[in-house]
Amino acid sequence: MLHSLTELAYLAAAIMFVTGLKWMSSPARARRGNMISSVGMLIAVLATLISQRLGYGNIIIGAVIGSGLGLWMARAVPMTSMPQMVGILNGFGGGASLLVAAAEWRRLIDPSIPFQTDTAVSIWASTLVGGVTFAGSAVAAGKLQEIISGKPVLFRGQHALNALLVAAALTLATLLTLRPEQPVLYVALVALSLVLGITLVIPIGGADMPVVICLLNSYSGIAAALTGFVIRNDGLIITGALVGASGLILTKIMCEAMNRSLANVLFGGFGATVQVASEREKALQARGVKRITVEDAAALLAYSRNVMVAPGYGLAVAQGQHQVQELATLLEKRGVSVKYAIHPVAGRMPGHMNVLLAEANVPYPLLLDMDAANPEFERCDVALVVGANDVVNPAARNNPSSPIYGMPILDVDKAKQIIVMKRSMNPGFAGIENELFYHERCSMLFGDAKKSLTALINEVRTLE
Amino acid sequence: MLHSLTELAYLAAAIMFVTGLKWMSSPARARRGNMISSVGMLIAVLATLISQRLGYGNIIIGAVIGSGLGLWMARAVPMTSMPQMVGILNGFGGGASLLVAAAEWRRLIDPSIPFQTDTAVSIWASTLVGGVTFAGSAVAAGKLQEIISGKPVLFRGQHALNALLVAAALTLATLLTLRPEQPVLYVALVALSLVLGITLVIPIGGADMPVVICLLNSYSGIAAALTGFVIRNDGLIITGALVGASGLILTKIMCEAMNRSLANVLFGGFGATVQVASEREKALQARGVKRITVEDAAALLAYSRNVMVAPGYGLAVAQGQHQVQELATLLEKRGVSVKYAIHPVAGRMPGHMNVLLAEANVPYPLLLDMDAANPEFERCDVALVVGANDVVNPAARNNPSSPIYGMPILDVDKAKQIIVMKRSMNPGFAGIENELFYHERCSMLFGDAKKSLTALINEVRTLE
Amino acid sequence: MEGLVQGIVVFVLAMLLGVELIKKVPALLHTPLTSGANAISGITIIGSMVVAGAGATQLARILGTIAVAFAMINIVGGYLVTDRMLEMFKKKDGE
Amino acid sequence: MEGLVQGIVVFVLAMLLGVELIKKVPALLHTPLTSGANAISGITIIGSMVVAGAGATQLARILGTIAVAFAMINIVGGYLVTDRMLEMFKKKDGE
Ligand SMILES: NC(=O)c1ccc[n+]([C@@H]2O[C@H](COP(=O)([O-])OP(=O)(O)OC[C@H]3O[C@@H](n4cnc5c(N)ncnc54)[C@H](OP(=O)(O)O)[C@@H]3O)[C@@H](O)[C@H]2O)c1
Ligand SMILES: NC(=O)c1ccc[n+]([C@@H]2O[C@H](COP(=O)([O-])OP(=O)(O)OC[C@H]3O[C@@H](n4cnc5c(N)ncnc54)[C@H](OP(=O)(O)O)[C@@H]3O)[C@@H](O)[C@H]2O)c1
Repeated sequence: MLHSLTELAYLAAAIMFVTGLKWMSSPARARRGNMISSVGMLIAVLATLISQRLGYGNIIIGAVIGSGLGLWMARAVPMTSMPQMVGILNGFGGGASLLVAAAEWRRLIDPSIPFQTDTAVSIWASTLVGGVTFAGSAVAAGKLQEIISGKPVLFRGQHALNALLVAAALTLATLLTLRPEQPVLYVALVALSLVLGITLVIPIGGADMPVVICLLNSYSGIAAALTGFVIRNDGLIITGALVGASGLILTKIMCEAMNRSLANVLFGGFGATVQVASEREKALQARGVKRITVEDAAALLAYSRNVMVAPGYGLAVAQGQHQVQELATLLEKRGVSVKYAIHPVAGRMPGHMNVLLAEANVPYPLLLDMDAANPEFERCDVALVVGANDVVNPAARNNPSSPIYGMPILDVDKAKQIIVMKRSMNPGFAGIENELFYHERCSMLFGDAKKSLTALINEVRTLE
Repeated sequence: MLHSLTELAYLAAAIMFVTGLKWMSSPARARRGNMISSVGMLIAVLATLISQRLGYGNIIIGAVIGSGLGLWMARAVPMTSMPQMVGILNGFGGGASLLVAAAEWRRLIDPSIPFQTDTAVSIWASTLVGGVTFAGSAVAAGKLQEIISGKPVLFRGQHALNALLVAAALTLATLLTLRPEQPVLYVALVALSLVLGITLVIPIGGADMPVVICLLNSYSGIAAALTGFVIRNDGLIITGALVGASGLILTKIMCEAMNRSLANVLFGGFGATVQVASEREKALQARGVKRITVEDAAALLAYSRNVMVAPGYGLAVAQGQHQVQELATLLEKRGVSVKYAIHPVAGRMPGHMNVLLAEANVPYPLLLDMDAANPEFERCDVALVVGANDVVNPAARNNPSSPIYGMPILDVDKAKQIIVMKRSMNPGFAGIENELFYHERCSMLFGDAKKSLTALINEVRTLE
Repeated sequence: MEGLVQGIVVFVLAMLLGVELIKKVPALLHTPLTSGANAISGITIIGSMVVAGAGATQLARILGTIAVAFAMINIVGGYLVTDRMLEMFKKKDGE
Repeated sequence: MEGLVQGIVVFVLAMLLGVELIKKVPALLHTPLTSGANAISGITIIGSMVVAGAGATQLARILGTIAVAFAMINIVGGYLVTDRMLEMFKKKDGE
C-alpha cells in the first residue's frame, strides 16, 4: 500500500515535470510551469523521505550545503554567463550519479546480498555516464568561461586514443561484472570515466560546447531511466526519458541550425584552424573593407525607418545588451521601428540572445526567430550586426567549399545598408573569412560592441 | 518469453497508432499515417493469433464476413453521408465490446474458474458502454440519415426517466457482482444498456449527433483501456487512452465552436423548438428580405475580384459540392479569386465541409479555417453563403438572449455583398431567426443549392 | 495493486500523448481524424478473436464470431473510409 | 522479463511525449528549456538520499551526503536560474 502510494507520488511528480515542459511552450505560462516542475521535485523528495527509513542527519547536511551553493550560484551568475552556468549545474548532476553509483557498488559487493547482474550493469552505466558528464561538463564550462582555450585541442592519434579509452572502460565494466569484489577495478573505472570526459570534450571547439552539454544532459536522463528500470521505478523512467528527449531534440535543433552532423560536431575538430584565404578572398582582403564613423552610423540609423538588429556572441562578450536596448528606445522615440533577428545558434547556447535581450527589457514580441526575420530584411533600411559573424556569413549560401555551407543564416545582406560592429577583422568561431564585410552596402564599425553602442547612443542624442 | 514478445508486438502496434495520429497533423502525410496505423492493427491481430491457441474456423468466418461488409460499406458510402457512416461504424465497435463482454460473463460464472471482482467490474462496464454505444450510435446514424426525426424528441419527465434507468443499471451491475450466476440479471443489464442508448440519444437534436458519436467513441476507448487494466495488457491501455483522448478533444473542440457546454448538448434539448419571433424579429419579417435573380447574382460574382464561399449543412443535403467547384473554376478563369471559409461545426461533423470540397477537387490551401477566413471578409466583394445558417448568424455576436450567443461565427456580414442560397426562410438547426438575411447588403437566392448553383454556372458561362 | 499503479502510469502517459497529438490535427482533417480514431477503437478485435477461437461454450464462440465480424466492419470500414477521404485532399488542382 | 517490457512501454511513451512537448517550445525559450530540463535531471537526488540516509557503510553514507549536496546544487541552481530567466521575458516594455 505504502509502496503504491509512493509510486503514485512519483507519477504525480513526473506529470508535474511534463506540465513544466508543456508550459515552456508559451512565455506567458513558462514561469508558472517551472514552479510546478519544482513542486514536482519536492513531492518526489518528500515521497522518498516518507516511504523509506532514512537517517535524516546526512541528508539535511547535504541538502543545506547544496541548496545554499545552488542559491548563491543562481543569484550571482550574470546572464552573459548562462552557458557556463548550465554546464556547471550539469556537471554536478553527473557527479551525483557517479557518487551514488560508487556507494551502490559498495553495497553490490556485500556478500550478504545476492548479486544481480542487471543492478551491476546499471551501476557501471551510471558510473561511466556520471563520470564523463562530471569531467566533460567541467571542461565545457571551462572552455565557455575561457579558463581553458576555446580552440579545439587536437593532436595526432586522438581518435585512436579515445577509442582505446572507451574500449578499456567497457572491458573494465565487463571484468567488474565478473569480479565485482575488486575495489581497484572499480576505482580504475571511475578514473577512466573522468579521463574520458576530458579527452572526449577537449578536442571540441568552445562554441560547440552547448551541443556537448545538451548531449551529456540527455545521457544523464537516459542513465536515470536505466536506474529506473533496475529498481522498477516508473517515475524515474519517465523523468529520465523526458530529460533524454529534451537533450536529444535540442542537439538536433542545433545541428540542423548549423547544417552539421553530430559526428562532425563531436569528432570534426571544427573551428580548429583559421582557414587559409582563397584567391577570391585574398582579392577581397586586398580591396579592404569600408569603415563608418560613429557620427555617420548614428545619422544613418536615426534617419531610417526600419532597423533590424542581428546580435551574436560578441554581444555577450561585450555585455552590451542594455546598450542595444537603450539605442533601440532612442531610435523608437524618433519613429524608427527596431526589431531583432535571432539566429537559433547565435551566441553560445540555443536561445542565448533572447535571454540577454530579455534581461535588457526588450519585449519578446520584437525578438524574431530566423524564419520570421529573414523575409523582413528586404524591407529593412539598416541591418545592425552586433558581434555576430558566422550566423550572418553568406558563404553558407554561396560557397559550396565553405565548412559552413548549407547552414541557414540571417539574410542581413538583403538590407539596404549593413553596419557590422566588431573589434577586428578576426574570424568568428568557424575560423573563416566573411564576405559580408566586403559587401558594397556593408560598412564596419570597429571596437568593443558596448563602447561602440554607447558612442552611438550619445551621438543619436545630439541629433536634434 | 512468448508472452513478452506478444507484449512487445502490442507495444509496436500502439506506437504505429500513435504515428498514425501524429501524421494526421499534415494533409501530405496523413494518408501514409493511416496506412501505418492499419498495419499496426494487423500486427496486433497477428500477435494475438500466434501467441494464443485459438480455433481459427470461427475467427476466419467472422473476419471474412466483417471485412466484406466493411469493404462494401466503405466503397458505397457517398461523401455526403460520412457522418452517418462514422456513426454506424462506431456502433459496430460498441456491439463487438458488448458481445465479448457477454461471452466473458459466461466464463466468469464458470464454477471451475476462481471469481475475480475486477474482472466482473470490467465486464459490466464493457457491457454498459458497449450496449449504450451500439444502440446510441444506431439512433445517431438514423437521425443523421433522417430515418429518425432529427428534431430532439422531448417529453415530460425525460431526465427523471433517464436518471432512473442509469440507477437501475448500476444496481443491476452491483447485484451481478454479488450473484453473477443469475443469467436473467445479465440479460436485463444488456437490455437496459440498449434502452439507455436509445433514451439518452433520442432527446438530442440531429445536428448534435457528432458530439454524441465522438463521446461514445471516447467511452469505448476508455472501456478498452479498462479491459487492458484487467488483463494487464499495456497495448490495450495505450490504444484505449488514445481513442479516449481523441474523442474528448474533438468533443471539446465542437463545444467550444458552439459556445455550448457538454451538458447543454446532451441534456438541453437544443433545437427542439422554433423560437417565437421577438418584436424586433417580427418587424424584420414584416419588412421582408431582398431577393436576387440568378442573372444578377451571376453578374455580381463574375465582375467581382474576391469571392468567399461559406458552405453549410445545406450543401451536403443538396450534394452540390461539385457545382460549387465548377462555379469557382469558371470565376477563377475570369480572374476572380475564390476561397472557402470553413466553420468548425458547419455541417454535421467536424471538418464535414472540408471533406466534401476536397472530394470536388478543391485544393485544400483554399479551405480557410474560421480564424484565417474572418479577417478576409472585409476585403471580400461577395460572400456566397451556400446552405449555411447558424454558423453565419450575427445574433451570436449581437443578441445576448439568443441561444447561440457567444458562438464564434463566420463574419460574412463584413463582406461588401452577401448572397444566401437556401430553399426557404426556414431556420437552421438552432431553430432561430437569422438577421443576416435582412441585412441591407444581403440578398437571397431561394432554391435547392445544387439547382441554384447549376443555374449560376450556366448564367456565368453566357457572360461574354 | 502494484499492477494497477503501473496501468495508471501507462494510461496517463498515453492520454497526455494523445491529447498533444490530437490537438495538432488541423480542423481541415477533423473528419478523417474521427473515422481514423474510430478504426483504432476496433482493437476490441483482440478480445473478440480470443472468445471466438477459445470460448468456453458453443454460445460464447458464436457470440465471439459475431463480435469478430462487428469489429472487422469497424476496422476495415474505418480505415478504408479514412483512406478514401485522405486521398481526396490535394494541394493543387489535379495533382 | 515481464517487468522489463513494462519498463520499455513506459520509457517509449514518455520519450514520445517528451519529443512532442519539447518540439513545441519556441526558440525564444531554448535557454530556459535547457536549464529547466537540467534541473529535472536532478531527480538523481532520490538515489542520493537513499544512500546518504541508509548507506551500508560509513564511506557509502559520506559519498551519499556529497551526492545529495551535488544533486541539490543541480536542482536549486537549475530551477532558480530558470526562474530568473523566465521572469525577464515580458510582452511589453516595463510590464
Ligand atoms: N548558440 C549555440 O547553441 C551554438 C551551438 C553550437 C555552435 N555554435 C556556433 O557558435 C557560432 C555563433 O555564431 P555568432 O555569429 O554568434 O558568433 P561568432 O561567429 O563566434 O562571432 C562572434 C563575433 O563577435 C565578435 N566579438 C567578440 N567579442 C566582441 C566584443 N567585445 N565586441 C564586439 N564584437 C565582439 C568577434 O569578432 P572580433 O574578435 O573581431 O571582435 C566574432 O567575430 C556559430 O559558429 C555557431 O555554429 C553555437
Ligand atoms: N458540424 C458539427 O460537427 C456539428 C456538431 C454539433 C452541432 N452542429 C450544429 O449544426 C449546425 C451547423 O450549421 P450550418 O450553418 O452548417 O447548418 P444549419 O444551421 O443547420 O443550416 C442549414 C441550412 O441549409 C439549408 N438547406 C438545407 N437543405 C438545403 C438544400 N438542399 N439547398 C439549399 N439549402 C439547404 C437550410 O435552409 P432551408 O431549409 O431554407 O433550405 C438550413 O437553413 C449548427 O447549429 C451547429 O451548432 C454541428
